[in-house]
Amino acid sequence: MIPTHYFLILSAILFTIGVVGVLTRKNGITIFMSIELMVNAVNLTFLAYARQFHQVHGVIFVFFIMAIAAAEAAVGLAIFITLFHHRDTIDVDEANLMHW
Amino acid sequence: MEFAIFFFFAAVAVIFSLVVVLHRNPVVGALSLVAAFFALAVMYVLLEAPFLAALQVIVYAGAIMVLFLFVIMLLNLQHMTEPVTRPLQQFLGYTAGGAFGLGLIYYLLKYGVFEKLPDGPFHASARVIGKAMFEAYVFPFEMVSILLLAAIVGALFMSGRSYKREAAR
Amino acid sequence: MIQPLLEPGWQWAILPEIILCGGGMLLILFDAFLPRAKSALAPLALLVFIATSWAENLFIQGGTFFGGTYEISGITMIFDLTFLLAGMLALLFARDYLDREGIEGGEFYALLMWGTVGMMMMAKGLDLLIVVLGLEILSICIFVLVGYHRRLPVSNEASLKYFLMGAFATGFILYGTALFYGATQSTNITAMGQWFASGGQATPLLTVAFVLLMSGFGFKLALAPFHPWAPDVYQGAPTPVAGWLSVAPKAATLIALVRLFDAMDPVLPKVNWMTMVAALSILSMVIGNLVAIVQRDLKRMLAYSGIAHVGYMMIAMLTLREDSVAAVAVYTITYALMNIGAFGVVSLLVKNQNDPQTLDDIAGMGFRRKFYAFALALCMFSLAGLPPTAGFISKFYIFRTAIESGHTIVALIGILTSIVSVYYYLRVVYYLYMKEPAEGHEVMQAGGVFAAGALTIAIAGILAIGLYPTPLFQAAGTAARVLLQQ
Amino acid sequence: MPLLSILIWLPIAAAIVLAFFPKTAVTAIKGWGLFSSAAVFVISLGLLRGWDDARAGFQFVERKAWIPQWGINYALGIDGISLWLVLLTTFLTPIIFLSAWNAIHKHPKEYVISFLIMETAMIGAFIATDLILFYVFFELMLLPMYLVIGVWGGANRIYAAIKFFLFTIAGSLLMLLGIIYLGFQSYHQTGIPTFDITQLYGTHLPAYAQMLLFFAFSLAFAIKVPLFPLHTWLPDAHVEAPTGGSIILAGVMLKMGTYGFLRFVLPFFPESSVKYAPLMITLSVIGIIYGALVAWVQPDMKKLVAYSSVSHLGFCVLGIFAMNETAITGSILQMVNHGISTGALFLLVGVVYERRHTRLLADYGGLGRAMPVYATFFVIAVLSSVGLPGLNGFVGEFLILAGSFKAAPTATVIAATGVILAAIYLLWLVQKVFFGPVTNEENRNVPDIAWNEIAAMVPLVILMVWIGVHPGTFLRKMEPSVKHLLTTIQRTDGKIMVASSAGFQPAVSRASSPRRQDAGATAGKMPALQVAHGVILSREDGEGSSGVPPEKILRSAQDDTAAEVSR
Amino acid sequence: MLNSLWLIPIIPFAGFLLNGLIGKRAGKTFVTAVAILASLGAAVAGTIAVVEYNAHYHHGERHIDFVYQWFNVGGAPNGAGGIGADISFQLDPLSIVMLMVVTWIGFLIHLYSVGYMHDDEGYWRYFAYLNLFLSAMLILILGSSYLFMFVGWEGVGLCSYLLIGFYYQTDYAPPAGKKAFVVNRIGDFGFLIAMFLMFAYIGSVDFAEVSQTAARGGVPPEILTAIGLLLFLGAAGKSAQIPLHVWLPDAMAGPTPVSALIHAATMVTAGVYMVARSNVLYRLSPNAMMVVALIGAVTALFAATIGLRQFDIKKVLAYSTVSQLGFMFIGVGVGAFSAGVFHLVTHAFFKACLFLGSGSVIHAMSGEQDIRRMGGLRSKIPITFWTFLIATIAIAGFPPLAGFFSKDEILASAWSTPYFPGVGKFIYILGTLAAFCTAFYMYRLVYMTFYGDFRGTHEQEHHLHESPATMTVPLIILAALSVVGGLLGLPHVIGHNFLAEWLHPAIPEVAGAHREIHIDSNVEWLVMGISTLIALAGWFVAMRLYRTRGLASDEKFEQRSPAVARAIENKWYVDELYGATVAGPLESLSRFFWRGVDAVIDGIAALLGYVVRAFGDIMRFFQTGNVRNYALMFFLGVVVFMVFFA
Repeated sequence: MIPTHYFLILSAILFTIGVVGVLTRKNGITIFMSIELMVNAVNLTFLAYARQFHQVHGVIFVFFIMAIAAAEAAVGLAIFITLFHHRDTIDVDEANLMHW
Repeated sequence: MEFAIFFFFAAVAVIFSLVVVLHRNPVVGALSLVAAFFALAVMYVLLEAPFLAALQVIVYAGAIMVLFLFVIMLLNLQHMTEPVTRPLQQFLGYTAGGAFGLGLIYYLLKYGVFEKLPDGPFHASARVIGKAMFEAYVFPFEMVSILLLAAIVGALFMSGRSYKREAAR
Repeated sequence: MIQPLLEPGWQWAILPEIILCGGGMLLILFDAFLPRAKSALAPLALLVFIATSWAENLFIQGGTFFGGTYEISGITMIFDLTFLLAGMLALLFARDYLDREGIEGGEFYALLMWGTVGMMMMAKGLDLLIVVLGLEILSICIFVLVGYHRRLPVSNEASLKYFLMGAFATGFILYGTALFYGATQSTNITAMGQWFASGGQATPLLTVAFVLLMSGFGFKLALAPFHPWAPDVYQGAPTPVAGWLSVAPKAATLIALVRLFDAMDPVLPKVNWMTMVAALSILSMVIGNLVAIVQRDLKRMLAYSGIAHVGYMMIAMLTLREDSVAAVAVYTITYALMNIGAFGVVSLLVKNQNDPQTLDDIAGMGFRRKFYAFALALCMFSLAGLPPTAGFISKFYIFRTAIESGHTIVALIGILTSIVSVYYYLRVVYYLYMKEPAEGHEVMQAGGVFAAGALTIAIAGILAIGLYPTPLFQAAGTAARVLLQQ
Repeated sequence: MPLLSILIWLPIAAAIVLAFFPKTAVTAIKGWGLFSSAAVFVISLGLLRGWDDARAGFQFVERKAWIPQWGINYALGIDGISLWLVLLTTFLTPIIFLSAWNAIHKHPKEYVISFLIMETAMIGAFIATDLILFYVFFELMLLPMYLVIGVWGGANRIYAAIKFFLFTIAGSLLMLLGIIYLGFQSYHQTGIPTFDITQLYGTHLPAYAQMLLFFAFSLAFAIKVPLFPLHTWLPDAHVEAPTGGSIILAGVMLKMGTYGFLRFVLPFFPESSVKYAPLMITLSVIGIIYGALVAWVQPDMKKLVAYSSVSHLGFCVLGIFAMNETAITGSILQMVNHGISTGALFLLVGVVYERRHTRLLADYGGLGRAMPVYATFFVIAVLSSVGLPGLNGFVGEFLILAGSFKAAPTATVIAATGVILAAIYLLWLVQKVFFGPVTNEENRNVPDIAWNEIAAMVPLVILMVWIGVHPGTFLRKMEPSVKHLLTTIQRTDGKIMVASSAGFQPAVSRASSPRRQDAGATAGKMPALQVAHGVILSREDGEGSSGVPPEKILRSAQDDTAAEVSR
Repeated sequence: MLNSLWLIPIIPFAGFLLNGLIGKRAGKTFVTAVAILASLGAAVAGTIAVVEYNAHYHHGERHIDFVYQWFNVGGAPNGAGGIGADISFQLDPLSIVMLMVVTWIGFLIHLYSVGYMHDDEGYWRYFAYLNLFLSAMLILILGSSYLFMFVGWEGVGLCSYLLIGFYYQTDYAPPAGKKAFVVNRIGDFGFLIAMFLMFAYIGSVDFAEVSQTAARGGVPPEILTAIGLLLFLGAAGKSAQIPLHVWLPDAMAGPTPVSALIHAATMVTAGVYMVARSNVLYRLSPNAMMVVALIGAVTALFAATIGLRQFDIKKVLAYSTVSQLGFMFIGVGVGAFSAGVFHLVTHAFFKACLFLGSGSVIHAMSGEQDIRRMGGLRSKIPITFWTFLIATIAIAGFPPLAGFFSKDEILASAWSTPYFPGVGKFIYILGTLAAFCTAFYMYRLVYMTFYGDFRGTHEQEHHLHESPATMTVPLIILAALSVVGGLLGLPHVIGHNFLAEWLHPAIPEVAGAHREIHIDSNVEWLVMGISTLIALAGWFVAMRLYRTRGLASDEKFEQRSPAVARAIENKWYVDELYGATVAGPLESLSRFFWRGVDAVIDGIAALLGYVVRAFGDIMRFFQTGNVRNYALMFFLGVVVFMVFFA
């Protein structure tokens, strides 16, 4: 049986990768995918703890997180589409009308 | 055996997520993300949550990622490649990310280790989950519907048909 | 066999949420089937809100529901009313705004209501699950509302920025929650509190979790350094939305934080978490006020001032006492009145939002649009914390609690920064009354009855709280006592 | 009948009523302003009727719970210290409306409203006996003044208005922190939350905290006064403000500072006050000389008068920190005097500004021929400001100087040179404006002072003469309160006696201990008393100073000299 | 009358109010009537009071008429030791003397002014001021305490300011008035401090209480000296003694009667009056006295030298006034208070006469004041000439005219003062020299003005005429007085010194101090002889130089030693000295304060503002508008906090 912290560390790694993705990419959709990655990492953590504690709670939490992710995805992608309508790109660096 | 599976799929997950972050083409990114999600699903199985594993495959790898791909295709971004810009941003992103990850791992190893594993198997089966969902978690469960409704309405509105007409005005 | 875990009276407990959800759906349908009768939407929505507030008052005795995951008490009621107040004001201003921009639609009001529901969940949830869920509902609604003015690139850009940052922050909140879960074996705040109380140790890992959590909530609160989205989003969002956005989510997050801090109370002496909160508040006060000085765009200025104000509120959170909770409650209500009022006046500026709405647009309005100018001036004085406005009372309350719990230095910084703030608030007044407008540059129009009504509410509230805050204090005080006792 | 409440709320009510006037009905608006403020004045005279000369404490007390949670009350009261300031306020406001009858063409309605609100705020600040209530009024008066300067002011009005506001708010916000801390302290000692002034008196504070609070409060009031290094906002504000604004600003608003020192700083922080009295006295003396000198070289009439205010209020602060009955009484009287004479001066400068639209001395000269009546009024005002015996200025200055001479001889002597300088710059003003041949043709036929301006001036002149000839009317009502104030300071510590009789060895040494006790009631005046009786004493019981152990005399003498040196 | 002494100053004050308020419209006759009646009323009332006083009191006691308490603060319940004073008038020998002089001479000069000012547009203003002056002066001499006296003291200062600047449209009069007021203020400063000292150490400023306490030895001597010196500073300001003498010559810018009344007869002697009034204090501190005497002597000589070479007829008289005041101070300074007062009286007679005479001359010369343009007026305006001559003889100190006796008594007392014998002799010498100069320049004036042939223009010559009766009558009266005035105080070797006897009670017995100067007869004779010779010498020299040669000798002197000549003409450059050492630096200092210090303070405030703004701009720079940067900031925040807190 695999010790819990293996999973924790794995999820930490994945989370970090997601964060780096968010910080380093310009393509909005890629950024969003990285965020999804982060969320999944969190899921992994939850599940690991859930098994550790023998609690169904964590599992439920993951379930809800999935729902949240789905919702975010829906809206987010819609936003990207609108963005694309406006300026034919989803490069977030282009979105700089407002600053200072 | 278990360990082998774990490490293999852990490697898969990490590698593919790295591809997501590093590869310049969004389509590739999306697909490799799907792969990563599969790997995660395996992890879930290892964590004795088969139902969630299934969900992971269906919802994430299935629905959400398909949505992503769909959008990418719709806006036909598949050929879009992004040149590396903003070196400072990049540099800080990597270094800070690295520091964060290392710190996190360090703390997890130092304080996050559980000496004893839980005795006996733990089955977060569909039944268990479903029961909990409709007993203890009925309220959030209902609220999720509002969440999703809002999301749908929002998505419809944002990318809605009437957009062009409005724009015309 | 499945028995839903439902305490008796639950339907009363969540009556407001139910009403709002239903109301939202109805409005959408209404708009879908009677697209001609758009003008009826706002009144209907107002009706829904009023009904909700009435429902709030229906349910007197508090208690916890759904297996101790949902608490109804005085404080939640106060905050609910704050949300509703914010919603109503935003709605009233939005009516004229949307009408003018020709983008009125049922979705808007529906999302406003559902967002309110989300906030209510954040306020009442005793389980981080509920809180996060509410927060997500809220976020989703905000994403859309911010981008509601689809024609405008700025609006869309704002929603993009808010979305990306929001999703990012959500990741952190979730991770923080997960780590807390790992430590306390529960995400139920009461359970966590018990765990802490029963000598649960705060490992550095838990500190990390706290940092992550705070960063996420800090994002919602627009606390420096998690603030940078705020100015852009406020500038781009439809102005009434910006006003609402600058107030309601902050309030919801604050009350959630209050619960968390309350749960952590036993461990706080042993850890330096509050130092971090203090740092956040100081940073926010300094950055917010200093940068606000150099802004010419009204909404950006208000955004920065908002950052500063959250800083003030955080002062009260440093030590959780009845007073401080009550202070936060009072401050949020006041802040809702004055900030939405200010944004509301700005929303009356007839101008393409793609270009900033600068001070010059309100130049010389003082003697043209007397009422609006007066309202704006009053809001400014209140924001600056000058008597006899509500702003003074609430600021006084904050600093009083700060001093009584010995955070003199932070209070001093707060005072000094608010001296700075006086400058830019007064500059608005100066443009209103002492500057002659550029020729033919008449952007402030006579708004409709809705905006006027909203402003009247705001003015009345500001003055009422400023002149006779006692009842509010009583309510807040008792509520806070109840909250902190259990 | 809650007289004080009426006084506070009547102007506001009038303002609210006025808000519904049509903006075109200018005469009606002005008339209403004049009428209502005059009514307030008449009502305020009721204070004198119901006044009890013997009472030292607050009279006409009113108290209603405002924010009981924090022990904040709507508590009003008036005593000898505030009485005349309140009357001064109610007296000056109608005069302003009268003098501005034809001066204000832009937004007369808002003008009148702001002045009415200001009147409320000022009266309130003077009669509030609750610290928070005081603070509320104290701040409230800034807003209308800010608008008055900024909207109806001169060319550089924005700068002036913002400067005025920021300077003041900077001080008062820090004071707010101090107020909160003070209330917190007393809460911890007594267990009852209160901001009631009388109950906060004698709150024991740790020395360090007291020092900080002293400076927090002093800063706020010193800016308001304004004391020397913080005075730079005043000239700008005065120059830019419309006539009425200047009158109120100089006449009443500056008094908030001195009043604050008297009402709060001294009794709240007696030890610190004693400790830092040398500092404050030094600053005020610098202010006296500095203001006078700078006034002398001003090319602008209003700036000249403004700087003269710096000088005159320096006298007030000097008297306050001399901390003996004479000096304090003097400085209260001097506050009123300054309000009257400087108010009159600003009014008159405004008059001529209306006619010629310049305030530069260089543009005038020989005006006396064209405007004899005006010149007469002006000269009278100048003389009262110079401190000519028989007019009001003299009594105040004399009391201040004579009183503080006991506390700080050196400083007083230096300050007294201000009397000379005052003559120099004010007569310079008169000479430049009225005398000499008519250099500028425009001055040859300027219309003389108008009926409304005369109507505004006459009461002022009457008061000048009255105070000058029979100051007793005014002093009598102050005396008990001042004595009481001094006992409040006294109660905390005997040091004060020594300090206030600093540099005054022979008198102290002649004091016999029993007298020290009974005269201890009023600190500073003791030495004189003892001198007066010292000789008789020495005849009665041989050596009068038998009661005093020599080393005590020595010590007092020593730290007197110390005080001298430090000064 | 005794119990309503306040009427005496009130009457002229009423006149002032009447004339001031309605005089302009009411017309000249009304104004004249009011003014004359007011002054006459004061005089009559005063006289009645004096008569009653004589009826009631026989040993020169002090009569007090208490009106009301002006103010009294900080005293014990019974008001003892409080700071303040009563409005109360007193009558005693000293004030009676002053009263008579002031009221009657005042009346005469009012009378004179009627003629002199007749065709001046400011007629009503003039008389209003004059009445005001009268009442202020009366308060000054009737006040029963230093503080109340100070009221009159400043009041007369004000009037002198107003009257000097009477011709306010000229460019020279207003500055002169300002100068007078300011210099007086400097004196008043001393007066004030003196009063503070009295309050501090004596607890009262009532004349009697002060004297008694001092006499009782209740005041430390050094304090007494301080008080004495400070009071004298006040006196010097009022009476134009060095170094505060500079204002009096300029004061001649006012109308001539004013010069006569205020700047010769009454106001300027207030200082002497005050010193005499404070005789107890002074006698208790000889050092103070010595200073007074020395300054007096130096002033006497100094002013006299300047008088030697002035061409403005009034300037000459002005300097002679300064010089004579110096004599008075010698008198009171050496302890011969009665002598000082005596000279005060006589001087009032002849100097008023001289000024009025000069006024008449100027009147005749239609405004000309420069004696270089006069000459040979003797025949044209005989009355003026004769009265002027008499007064000149009186001031020059020819026996047996008034000036001779008073001056002689002063000099004799100076010679034989017991307080500081050595210095006394020196003072005597100075005084004698001054006396010589006096004789010289007075005769010079007479010769230049009335002898020789006319040097003025033709129309002036054509206009020459004797003044109207309202002007000549006062001249005659005053001339007569200056002839017989001496009888008031004959030296004891000759006769009876009424004045000294009369004033005796006002100079009470004080332990360790002399009550009066005892002059033994040889000294008396000797001094008298010497002064007579001196006077003759002065006359002789002047006659030789000016009788026939007139202007020529002045020019000769100028050629012989131009430097000295110019120095004297420019009053030894005292004004320039003050300008360079006091006024100039002070003004530049003020400018520095204004331009420099204020700017620095404002600069600091502004600097704060800029710093804040700068910070704002810097932080604002981080708001790049790029969402990735925001995410980075967010994340960096997280990391930093982790590093710090975890």
